[in-house]
Amino acid sequence: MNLSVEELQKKFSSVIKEVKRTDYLTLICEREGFVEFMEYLKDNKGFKYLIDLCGVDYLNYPYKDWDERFEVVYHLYNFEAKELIRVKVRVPEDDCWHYSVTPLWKTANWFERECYDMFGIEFKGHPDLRRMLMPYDWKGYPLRKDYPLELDEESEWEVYKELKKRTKGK
Amino acid sequence: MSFWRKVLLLEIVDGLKLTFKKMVSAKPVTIEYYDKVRPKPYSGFRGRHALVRDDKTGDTICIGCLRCVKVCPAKCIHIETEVDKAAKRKKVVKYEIDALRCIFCGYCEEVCPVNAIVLTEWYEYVGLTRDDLYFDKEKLLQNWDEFIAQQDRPYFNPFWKPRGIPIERLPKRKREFKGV
Amino acid sequence: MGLAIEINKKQIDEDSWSEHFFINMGPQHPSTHGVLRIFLELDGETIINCDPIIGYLHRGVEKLAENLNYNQGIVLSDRLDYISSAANNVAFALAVERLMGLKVPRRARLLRTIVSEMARICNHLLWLATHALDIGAMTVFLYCFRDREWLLNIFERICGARLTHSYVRVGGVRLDFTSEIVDELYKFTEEFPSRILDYETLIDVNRIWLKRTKGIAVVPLEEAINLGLTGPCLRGSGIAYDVRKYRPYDAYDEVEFVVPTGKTGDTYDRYRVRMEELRQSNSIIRQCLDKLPETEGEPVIAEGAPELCMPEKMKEPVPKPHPKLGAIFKGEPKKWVPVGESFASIESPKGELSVYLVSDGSSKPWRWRIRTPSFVHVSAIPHMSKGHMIADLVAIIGTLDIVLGDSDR
Amino acid sequence: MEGLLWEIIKLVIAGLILMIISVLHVAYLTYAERKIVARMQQRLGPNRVGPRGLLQPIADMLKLLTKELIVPYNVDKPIFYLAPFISLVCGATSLALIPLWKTFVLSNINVGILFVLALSSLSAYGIVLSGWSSNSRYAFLGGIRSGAQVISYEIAMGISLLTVVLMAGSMNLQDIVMAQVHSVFKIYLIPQIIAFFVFMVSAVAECNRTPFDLPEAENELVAGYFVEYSGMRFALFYLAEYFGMIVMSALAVTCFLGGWAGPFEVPFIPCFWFLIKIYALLFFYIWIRATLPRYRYDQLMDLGWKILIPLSLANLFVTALIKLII
Repeated sequence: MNLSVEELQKKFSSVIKEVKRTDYLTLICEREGFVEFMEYLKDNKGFKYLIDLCGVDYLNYPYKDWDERFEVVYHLYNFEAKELIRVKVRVPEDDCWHYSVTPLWKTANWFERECYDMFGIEFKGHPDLRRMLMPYDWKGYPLRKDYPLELDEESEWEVYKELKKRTKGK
Repeated sequence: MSFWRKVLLLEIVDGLKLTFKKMVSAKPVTIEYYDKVRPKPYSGFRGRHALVRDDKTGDTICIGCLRCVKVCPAKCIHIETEVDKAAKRKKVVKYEIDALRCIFCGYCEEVCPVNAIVLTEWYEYVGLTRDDLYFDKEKLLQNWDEFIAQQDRPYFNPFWKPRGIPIERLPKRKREFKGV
Repeated sequence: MGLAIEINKKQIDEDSWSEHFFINMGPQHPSTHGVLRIFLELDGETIINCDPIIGYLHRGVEKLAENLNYNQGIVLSDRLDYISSAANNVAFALAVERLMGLKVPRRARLLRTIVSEMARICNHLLWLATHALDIGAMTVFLYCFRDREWLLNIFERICGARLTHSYVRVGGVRLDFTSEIVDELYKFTEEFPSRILDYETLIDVNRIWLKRTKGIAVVPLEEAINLGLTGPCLRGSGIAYDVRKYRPYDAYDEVEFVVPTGKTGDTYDRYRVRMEELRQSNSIIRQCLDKLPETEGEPVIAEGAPELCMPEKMKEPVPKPHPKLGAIFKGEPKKWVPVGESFASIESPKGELSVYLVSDGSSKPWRWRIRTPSFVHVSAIPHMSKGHMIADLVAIIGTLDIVLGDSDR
Repeated sequence: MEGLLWEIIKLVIAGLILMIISVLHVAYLTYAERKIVARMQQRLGPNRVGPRGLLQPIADMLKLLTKELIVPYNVDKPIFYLAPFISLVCGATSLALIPLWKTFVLSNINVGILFVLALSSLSAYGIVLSGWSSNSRYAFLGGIRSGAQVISYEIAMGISLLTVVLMAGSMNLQDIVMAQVHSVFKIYLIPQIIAFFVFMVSAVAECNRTPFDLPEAENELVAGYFVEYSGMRFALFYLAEYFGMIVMSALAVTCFLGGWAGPFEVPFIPCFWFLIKIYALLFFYIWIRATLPRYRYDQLMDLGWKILIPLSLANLFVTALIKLII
C-alpha cells in the first residue's frame, strides 16, 4: 500500500467524503474539485491506468444510506505498486451531471459516452457527448432502474414503428 | 547472408516451398459431410431436446416440479400440470419447448431431479416453419424415440449426473441413476 | 438511404467537393469483423478523420443480466466475446465468487486455467487467421482454422458445445475432464508448436508482411496507457502488464510463464506478442495437465456454491423473538449473496476483461458492469488510424482484435 | 478473288478454333486455380458437379448467364454497359498475335510486341471506366488504384521487353522465337533473367493478381471496381482477368522461354512445348496467390518506380552495351 489515505484526505479534505475498505480501497468523492483530485492521482500517485468507468443506478436500493440516485464509479490502477482503487462520485437525479475526465484519459471518452447513453448522466467538458450504443433518436436511458425490460408498443423506437407500419401495408 | 536472402527472395521461396509441400503431401482436412462422413458428436453434445419416455408407462417421467422452467435463462420452457386425483400425483399436461428461443445451455437437464429432460446428441434437425421447431410433449417424446433407437442402452447423458460434482449436492434419484 | 443524405449534406455544407472524400466502411464489410461501421474522411486514400460507430449488435446484456440470476448470467457472458467464451465465463464467475467468498477447489481452478488458455489459443488462431486474410494471406487463414477445429472438438468433448461453452459456473466448473480429454489435450500440446511454425514460415519474415505491419499504427507506451489499451495491444508497446501476473486468479500463480512484450508498439510487435502468447499458452496447458493427477477425485465445485436454480422468491426460516413462544420461525427472503460490491478482472485473450458487480442480496445482480477489451480497442481506432491509408485501417482493425459482440454488449 | 476468300475463311476458322480453345482454357483455369489453391490449403476444392468437380466451370458459367443483371440506379449507363466489353476484348485480342506453332499464328504482324502492349494497357480503361461509371465509392477507389498501377507497371514491362527486342532484333513475335532458337542458350531466360523477373512481376501486377490485386482487394474495397456488377457482366470481368493471365504467360513464353520450340519434337501434338510452358507459368501465378499477402497501394508504387523500373533500365543499358561490343 503506497497510497496514504490520510495524506490524501488531508490534501483533498473537501473532495473526499468517505473512505471505505471493501474488496478494494474505495474513495467516495464530491463533484466539486473532482477533476483536480483525479489529476493528482494520475500524475503524482501513479494511477495512470483507468480500467473502468461506469454508472450505477441506486433507485430503491434497499441498503442505501445516501440521497443521490446515481453513482459514477472509477477503477484506477497503478502499474508500479500493483494497486487498484475505486473512486466513486454520487450524482443526484435532478442535477444529473458530472465533470468529464476525458482530458486526463482518452479512454474515458467512450466510457463517458456510454454512461451518458445508458444513464443520462451528462459529462461537462466532454468533447463529443452523443449516444453511442442506442440510436441517435432513442428516448429514455435503458439502464436506469425505472426503464422497463420490455417496452410497450406506444413507446417503441420511432423508426421501428415506421418500419412495422410499412411492412404491414404490403 | 541476409543481403542475399533479400536479393534472392529466399523468405518468399520458403513460403512457396511450404505451400508446395502441403499440396503434394498433406491430406485435405475437409469433412465431406452428409454423403461420405456423418460425424458422431461426442457424448454430452447439447443438441435436440427430448423427453425421456418411461418404458413402463409409455409416458414421460417428468414430475412437473418446474425447476427447469425456473432455471432456463431464455425462458423457453412452458409446463402445465394438473393433479391426477386417482393416482394422487401431479400429471404433466403440457410440456413445450420453443427450440428457436433455446440457447442450449443444458441447465434444464442438469437441474431436473428425475432426469426427464435431455439435450440429445442429435444435431441434424431442421424446421421449415416456426411451428416445426416448437416442440410440444408428443414431439419431445417422439424425438426421444428417434434418438434412442440409434443408441446403445443403457444411455447416459453426462449432464444428468455431472462428473466431479459431489454426490451430496445431487437429488436422490440422480445419485442412484445408472442410465436408461 | 439516410446515410447517403448525411454524406451528401456534409459535402454540400462544406462546399468542398474537390477536397475530401467520404466513405462509409461497414456495417457490412468483409474486414470490419462484424457490424462495425466506420465513417471515414479521406484525402485520396489517406485517412484524415474517422469515426467508428458501434451499437449494431447491442443486445442490452447488462440490462438483461439485472433480470436474470447469477447462474443464468454466465450464459449471457458466453455471448459477449463468442470467440473465447470460456474466458468470459471465468470473469463473471470470479466476481460472484469474490462477492460470496467462495473457495474454489484446486482441481476446478486448474480446469478453468486449462479452459481459458484453450480459449486464448482459439482466439489468437482466429485473430491470426482474419488478420492475415485482411492483409491478403489466404493460406494462413485456412491453416489456422484447421487447428482451431481441433480445439473446438476438444471443447465439444469437455462441455458439449463448440462456441458458447457455459462451462464455468459460480464456484467451480460444471463437469470434470475425462481421461480421454486429457490424452487428447496432451496430443494437441505436443503437436501445436510445429503448427505455429507453419504460420510463421508463411508470414513472419515475408517482406510483404513486414512492409504491411512494421511501423503501422505505432502506439507509444504513454499513449497506449492513456488510450486504455489492454492485453497484447498494451504489451506490444513495451509494458509487461498482464492480469495473470499482476493480480493472479485461478491457478495462474502455480504455473510458470513469460509475458512477452514488444518494443515499438507497431502492428508487427503486437503480432509477435500474440504469436509468443500462443506458445506460452501451450506450455501453461501442459503444466496444468501435469498437475491434474495430483487433484484426482476432488470435487469440481466449491462448498456452498449456489445451486443452478436460484428462485427469487425463496424464503428462509429466520428465528424471531416472540413474547410468548420464545421464538418463532418467520420466512424471510433468502440472501443468496452478501450485499456489497466486487470487482474482478481477468486477462481475456483480447485484453483485460473486468466485471463490477453490485448486489442487493437477492438472486439477481443489482448492477453487472462489464468492461470489455473490444470496446476500448474500438475507441482507439481514430487515434491509431490518423494519417494511414485505407489498407492500413484494415490492418489496424485486425491488429486490435475486436469482436463486435464484445464491444456492443 | 478465290484466293482472298479462301484466306478469309481460313482465318475465321482458325480464329474460331483459337477462341474455343482459349475460352475452354479460361474455364478450366478457374477450376485449376480453385483446385490447386484448395490443395495447398489442405482443402478439397470443388468436387460436387461431375466427377471430381470437373463440370464446375460449366455450372458456374450457366449460373452467371442466368443471373439477373442488376443495374444500380445512379450509374452512367452506356459506360457501365461498355466497360466489361472493353476489358475483355482488349484482354483477349492479344492472343491472335502469339505464335502457337511454326505455322500457326493468326496475324503475323511486324509490330507484334507493341500491339500486345498497347492492348494490355487499353484493357485498364475497362477497369477505370467501370470504376467511374458505377457511381460507387469503393468502385471509384478501385478504378483509381487500377489506373495508377497499370501506368506504372506498363513502363517496367515495356522496358524489359525492349531488351528482348534488342537481342532478337525484331518486334515480330515469330521472329523473336526463331531468334531464340538460333541463339546460344536456346532461350532468352538465361541471359535475360533480370528482365524475365521484372516482366513476371509486372505481369502479375498487370493482371491484378495477388500480391498486387489492389483494385479488387476484397478485404479493403469489398470487390473494387466491379462491386456493382452482377451476372454476365461480372463474368466478363472475370474472363478478362483470366484471359489477361493467359496472354501474359503466353507473351512470357514467347519472349523468354523459347515459344513453341522444345528440346525435341513431340509427334502428333503441335505446340506441346508451348502448352507445357504456359501451364507452368499459370501454375506459378496460382502458387504465389496461395502464398503471399497483399501489398499496400503506395508500397506497390514504390516497388514499381523505385525497384523495377531502375532495374529494367540498368538491364537494358547493359544489354545494349554488350550488343554493341559483340
